[in-house]
Amino acid sequence: MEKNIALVLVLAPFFGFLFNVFFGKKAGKTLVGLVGTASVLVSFLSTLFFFSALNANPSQPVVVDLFQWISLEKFNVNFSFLLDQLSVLWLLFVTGIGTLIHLYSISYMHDDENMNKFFAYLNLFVFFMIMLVMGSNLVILFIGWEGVGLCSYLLIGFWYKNQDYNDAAKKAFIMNRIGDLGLLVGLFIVAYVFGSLDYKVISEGAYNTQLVSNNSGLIALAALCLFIGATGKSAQIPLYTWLPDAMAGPTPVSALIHAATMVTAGIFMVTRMHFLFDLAPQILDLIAIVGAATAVLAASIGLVQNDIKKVLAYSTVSQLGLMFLALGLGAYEIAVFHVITHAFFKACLFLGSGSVIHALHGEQDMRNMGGLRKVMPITFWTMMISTLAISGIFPLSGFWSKDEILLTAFHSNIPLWIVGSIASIMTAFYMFRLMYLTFFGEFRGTEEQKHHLHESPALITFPLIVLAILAAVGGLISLPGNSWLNHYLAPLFRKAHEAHHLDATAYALMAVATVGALIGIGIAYSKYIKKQEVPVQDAEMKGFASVLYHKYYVDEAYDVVVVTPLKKLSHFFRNYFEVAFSETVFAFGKIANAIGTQGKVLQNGSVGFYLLAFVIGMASILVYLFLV
Amino acid sequence: MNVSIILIILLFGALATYFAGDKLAKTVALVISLASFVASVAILNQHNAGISSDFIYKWISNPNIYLASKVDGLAIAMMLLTTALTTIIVWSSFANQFKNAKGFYALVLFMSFAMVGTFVSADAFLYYIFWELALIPIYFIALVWGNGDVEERKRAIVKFFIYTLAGSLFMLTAFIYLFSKAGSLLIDELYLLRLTEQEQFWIFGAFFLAYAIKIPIFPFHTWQANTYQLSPSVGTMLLSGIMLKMGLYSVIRWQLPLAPLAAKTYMNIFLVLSIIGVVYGSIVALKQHNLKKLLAYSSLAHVGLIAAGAYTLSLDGLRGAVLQMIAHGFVVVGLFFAAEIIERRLNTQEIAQMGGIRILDTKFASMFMIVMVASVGLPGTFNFIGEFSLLYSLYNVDIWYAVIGGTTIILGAVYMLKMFQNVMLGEANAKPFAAITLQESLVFVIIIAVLLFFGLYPKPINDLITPALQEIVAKINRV
Amino acid sequence: MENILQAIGIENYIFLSVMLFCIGAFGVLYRRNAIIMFMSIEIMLNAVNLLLVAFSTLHQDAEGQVFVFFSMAVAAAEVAVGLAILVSIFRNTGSIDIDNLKNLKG
Amino acid sequence: MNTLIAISILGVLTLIAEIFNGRKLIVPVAVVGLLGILGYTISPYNAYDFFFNNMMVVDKFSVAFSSLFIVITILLILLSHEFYKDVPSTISDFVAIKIFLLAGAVAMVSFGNLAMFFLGIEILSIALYVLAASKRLDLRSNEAGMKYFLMGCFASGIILFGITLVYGSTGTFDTIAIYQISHSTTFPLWFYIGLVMLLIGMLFKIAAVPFHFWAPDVYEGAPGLTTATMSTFAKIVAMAALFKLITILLPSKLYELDLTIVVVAALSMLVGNIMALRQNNVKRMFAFSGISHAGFMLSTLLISNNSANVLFYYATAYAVAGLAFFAVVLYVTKNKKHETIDAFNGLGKTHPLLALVMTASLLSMAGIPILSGFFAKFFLLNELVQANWLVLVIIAIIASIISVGYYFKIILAMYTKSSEEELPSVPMIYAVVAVLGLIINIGIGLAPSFIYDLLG
Repeated sequence: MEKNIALVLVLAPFFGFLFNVFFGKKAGKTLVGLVGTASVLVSFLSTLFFFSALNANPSQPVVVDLFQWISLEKFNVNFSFLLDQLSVLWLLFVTGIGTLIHLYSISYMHDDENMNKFFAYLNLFVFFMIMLVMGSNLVILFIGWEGVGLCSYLLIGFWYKNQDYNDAAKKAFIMNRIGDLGLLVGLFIVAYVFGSLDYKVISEGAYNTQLVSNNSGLIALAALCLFIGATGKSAQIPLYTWLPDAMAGPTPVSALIHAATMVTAGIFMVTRMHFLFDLAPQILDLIAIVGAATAVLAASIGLVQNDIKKVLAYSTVSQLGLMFLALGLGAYEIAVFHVITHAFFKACLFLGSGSVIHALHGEQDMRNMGGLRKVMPITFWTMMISTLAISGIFPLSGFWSKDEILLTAFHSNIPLWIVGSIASIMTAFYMFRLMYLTFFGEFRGTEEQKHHLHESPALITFPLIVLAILAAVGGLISLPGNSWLNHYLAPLFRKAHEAHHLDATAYALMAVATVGALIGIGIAYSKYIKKQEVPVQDAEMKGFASVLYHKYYVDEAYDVVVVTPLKKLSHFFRNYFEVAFSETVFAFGKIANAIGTQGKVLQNGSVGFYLLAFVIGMASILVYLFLV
Repeated sequence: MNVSIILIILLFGALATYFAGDKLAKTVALVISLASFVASVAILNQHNAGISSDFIYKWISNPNIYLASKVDGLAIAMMLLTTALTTIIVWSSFANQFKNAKGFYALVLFMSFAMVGTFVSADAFLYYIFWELALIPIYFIALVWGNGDVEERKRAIVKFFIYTLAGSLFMLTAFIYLFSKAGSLLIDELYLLRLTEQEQFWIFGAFFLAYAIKIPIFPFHTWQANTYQLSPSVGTMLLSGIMLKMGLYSVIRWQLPLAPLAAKTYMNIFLVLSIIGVVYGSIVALKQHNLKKLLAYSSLAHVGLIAAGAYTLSLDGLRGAVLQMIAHGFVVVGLFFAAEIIERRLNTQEIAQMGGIRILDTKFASMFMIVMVASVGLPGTFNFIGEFSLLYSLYNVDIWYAVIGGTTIILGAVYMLKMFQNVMLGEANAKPFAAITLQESLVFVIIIAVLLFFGLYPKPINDLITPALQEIVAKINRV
Repeated sequence: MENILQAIGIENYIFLSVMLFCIGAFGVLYRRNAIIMFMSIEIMLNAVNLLLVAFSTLHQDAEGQVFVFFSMAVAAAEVAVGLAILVSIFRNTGSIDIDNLKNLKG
Repeated sequence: MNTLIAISILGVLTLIAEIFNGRKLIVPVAVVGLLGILGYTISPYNAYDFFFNNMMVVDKFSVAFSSLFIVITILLILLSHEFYKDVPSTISDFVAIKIFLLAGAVAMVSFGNLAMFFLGIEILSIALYVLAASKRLDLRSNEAGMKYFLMGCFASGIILFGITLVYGSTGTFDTIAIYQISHSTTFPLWFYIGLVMLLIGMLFKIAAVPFHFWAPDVYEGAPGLTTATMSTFAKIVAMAALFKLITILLPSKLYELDLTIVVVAALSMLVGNIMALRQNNVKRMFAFSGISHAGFMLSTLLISNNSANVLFYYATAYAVAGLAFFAVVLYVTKNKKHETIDAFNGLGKTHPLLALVMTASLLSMAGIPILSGFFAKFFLLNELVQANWLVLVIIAIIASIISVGYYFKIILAMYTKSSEEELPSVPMIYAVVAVLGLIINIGIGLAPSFIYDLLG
């Protein structure tokens, strides 16, 4: 029974994918959208079944063992699934938000000729994401991990006629693969140390002190490698640059893949392997530092971006950084908490921005927007709620989760807290900058666009409303002092993580955070509402703003440091090494030929010379044999 | 029934194809290759039922030489690969109009015959004969039916032939030496030899020359790219899909067990060379303008990894190598077939002249895409299983081997995606691109089905090859 | 006969023959006139014949002398063929200088 | 013994046939006669007989090689029929000369006395001088004949001198007696000097380096069929005779002598193959190829087991491939002044069968398996390794690799170029000889024991 439902859970989106690939063109757009959405909904309902089962019996996670997959000398990798608290939680919001976004896409992609492909890819993505989450070992996770990367590639380059989009897709795939190599090496080390890749076996091994102390160096290395994998997928320094570019894809994709689900895979994996990371405190420190640095770096870039989706993208990177900060501090459940709230409000924001873009027929530059508040009230209000949530305004969800992270940081490391707080203030600023530029003031686009402005249809606004509600109340699942989430996740962790008590420090910090957010909002208000500023054109950008606008020139630096040398090397190999090797082989032939040519001189046709050679040959043989 | 039936089918099939005339040749060739595949499956069943398919006849009494075959799981796997791919390759060429088709298809079947023979031979002499025989047909296929400038082609193909022959002759010398020690060339008797380390070193080296050129391992690969480019696609597929595997198979079957001491002592040299090949091939592939050449260099990278796995001397490495050999066989045939399909329509191999094909034929684009992601080892495809085992075995030798060898994951994605982008994506090509035919898509469907099925369920192959490989590992570790 | 051979010594016969043989050989090497080359070859063969006879006497064995007849007959046949070829060449080129025959080379 | 007599009678009969205007019958009669003689020769296979005071010795070696020579001669005579079509008046001469050649050859492998050996070699040589110069209006043919004659006489002188020295030291021409004497008593240094001079004379006949200079020029200048005769027939006859001489006369293995042979063999292999690379004339190329094969065959002198078998197999494989090769060459270059490789252009398309035969012959000579040439090389190298001459094996391998380079020049011409001119239709007889060569070539490759075990 459980096995069958689990299979339904996994395979429903896959069948959706197959249907849309093979019959999508004939079936018509409505049916395509319906099947695509329904298949994810089925998964969501199946997840709910497991969720309730798990709530009834928290200590009994469901394991579904299918068949032996890869066999190696020391261990086998089975194709099997694990449905415990963590995976079910993840599945809930992956399939839940997935359903909403599918619904949204029905309307959003309706005019695209390849709508069936879009839904196929989206279904496939959900399928791989479920694999990633549900796998009972690291290799199944890796299937999902690479699979979602592939879908991400396909969806970013969905409009494949545009080579810039294709470049972005390629960049995403390749940067992910750099991380994947790290993950793979991490897998090998784990397999080597623990003799298995199954979570259960590894976790048991991780509590075996003998094993651990013998291999502490390797374990730290494994943790590092796994983290490298996570930096790729979850867009952390140094592999974050693909995510902003990935906004080339259709907006629902950005919402689903590049905000709510796929990019959180890194956090999922680290949480999954927390027992391993717990054994490597130095790596945890590194994670915290990288997370904090990413948070502030991305936030600072976000300050000056003019593309509405780019702002959100950098915001996502920044928020992911905060999650890693939490992970690095060992507060896994807090990171998970932030993942969930972030999924709600960021998905809402992206979908909202999609709604705006939809209304403006593809316009993404905020300098050409403005004043949309009146025309698109639902979009405006849902986005406003989410913006308040992300800025950490009481009592919306973001307030609780972000506050938890900062609180933890404050308790363990003040500089990290400061960095995190700065990132939060910046977040508040650029989010409100976004809101002001988009929805307030006068419309700055063309007359043509203005004429067509409209609120989006119900299929688009409905998911927005749902997500906005979730963004508002999502914090309830883990209120300080009485955290349902901590309680729910407790079976995962051997050492209990108690929620912070609400003491004076906590209240003080909450206050500080709120004030910080308000300061950010205030600056944005004064700049864009009071002074009615509009960001200057790209070329007029000066000073540090220009550096920020150009993302600290990181892409250019990567180009100079990695891409160009690689190209040059390839050129060099092709033009010199290949030729050299080839000529070396030919040289043997050429030498033989050259000797042959020279030899022809000896063969001069003169009998006298021939006889002379005869006599000399004979004489030398006789001399050698009888006189030497 | 013993395995000679397959050889007989293919050999007489080649003759029958020749006498069938130009019109019927391809049909006859397809029937024959299909028959050989069915026979291979029958042999497989027999093997699974525990019945031996070996044969042994005295051939030459002085010196002591047998017609002998040893059909273990490994040989059966390679035999199945050969016959299956031959069928696919013949089927894939149905749309081509070859001059003198009877000669062409006869040579294809003859080559298949020789390759099957190489895989099943248990007498070194017989093995060597088949090994060399396989070279003749491909030489003519490439030379007579090849494309590109004739002078350039001659240069490349003759180089290929002489170069590979040169390597093989050193292998022959090694066999002759072994014969002088053992008094027989039966593989089982050669396994019994106790050679000194010095002797093993030279024998290993002689084998290495032959195999490194055939596989090819860096820096012995210089014949590869040009030969692939200038051969007709059928020839390229035969070369890259099956013939390369002859070299890799021979490493596992002959080189390692016959000179285990040398293999262990000098393992690192060969690992390093193989891994350099992985990185080097990938980097060179980045800047190729010719589609088939690019695929050739990607092949260099892939087989480098396979060779590296074999040289780890571990069960994981060998198993990964065999799995990847099979997977790579299918993938590379698929890739070259995609190149062939494009060439049929656009008459070019230059990537710069392609582009925008996906808009014109999405079906083809999807299938090409699946084969491409399989070639970069996406999990869920057969290639991932092989790559995973290979890299894991490399890790067990040294983490740096795994890391550097693993760059193939990254670099492979780089050049493959770049290629795909330039070939398939972008604005529509100005030239017309006729939609892929049913016959063409069937080839892809079969290849993709194999790749996905065994990607998810490699157990049948695993169970088939593991006992044989365990035996070989035991031979390697006998000292 | 015996006494003479003993008196002179077989070594001297051998030296004489070898010298004659070498003279003949040098003649072939240095002269470019085909007729003279033929004659030089004849000197070589006759040097051998001389030696054969000497050995025949040394061993008290008639075989060697019989062999000389063979060798003379063969030499005659050879020269006959050689001269025929030479005549043919002379007809074609009007010369019997062997150095003119350098068309075939390389 | 009777073989030799029968052959001589047949030769005389052919000449007489001319008188009775039986030209048309000459070739069939000669072939049938030779077939009869072949059967007669083979029948007492295990015989070991002496005739005329040991002048002739019939043993397995002589029977096997004589049979091989007869077969080759039959094929050559078959080719003559077509080759001399333009000059029908001379056909009896040419057939008769070939039969006399055969008589000399048989004498050379079944001699029991050095006199017989000398006569045999002279019969062979003189007949070849005549054949080489037989196109008397063609200066190239004259030149070839003259060069061959001059150098051949010089070599004959050396051989004669060698025989004399052997006689001088042992007092007999009888090989058995010499063998006994050389094992029982000590004797002067002359014996060895004589033996070495004999060896050198024979090295000239098989065209081993550095006594090879005549071969390319003579092969190129001589008429096509004569070249075929010299390169296939004469070379293996001389090699067989040399082999027999060394094995029955040399009292014990001498390291220095072996080393000399190794050097000569290695040089022949290398020089022959390297020089052949840059040749544009097929006959000339084949001459150099023959030089390298002489090197290979010479190496049989170094091995102790199965050496006669190896030589016989090698000689058979080489001769068969060579004859098939020449059958095609004669056809292709029929109306051409020079036998350049261009003549083969497009043969693969116009005459696939002949091209196949040609390819098989070339691949066989290059040593590609399943063809007999591969087995020949394998057997040889195998025994060389057993005899611890690994160095020579390596050189042989390198030489083989080089050889592929020029053999492929012809294959490339046949399959990648297109012919400019129409070739006349293929004469039946050429095709028959070519196909026969191909069948034997593959046949003895598939069943090498048939030939290889003949000499026990």
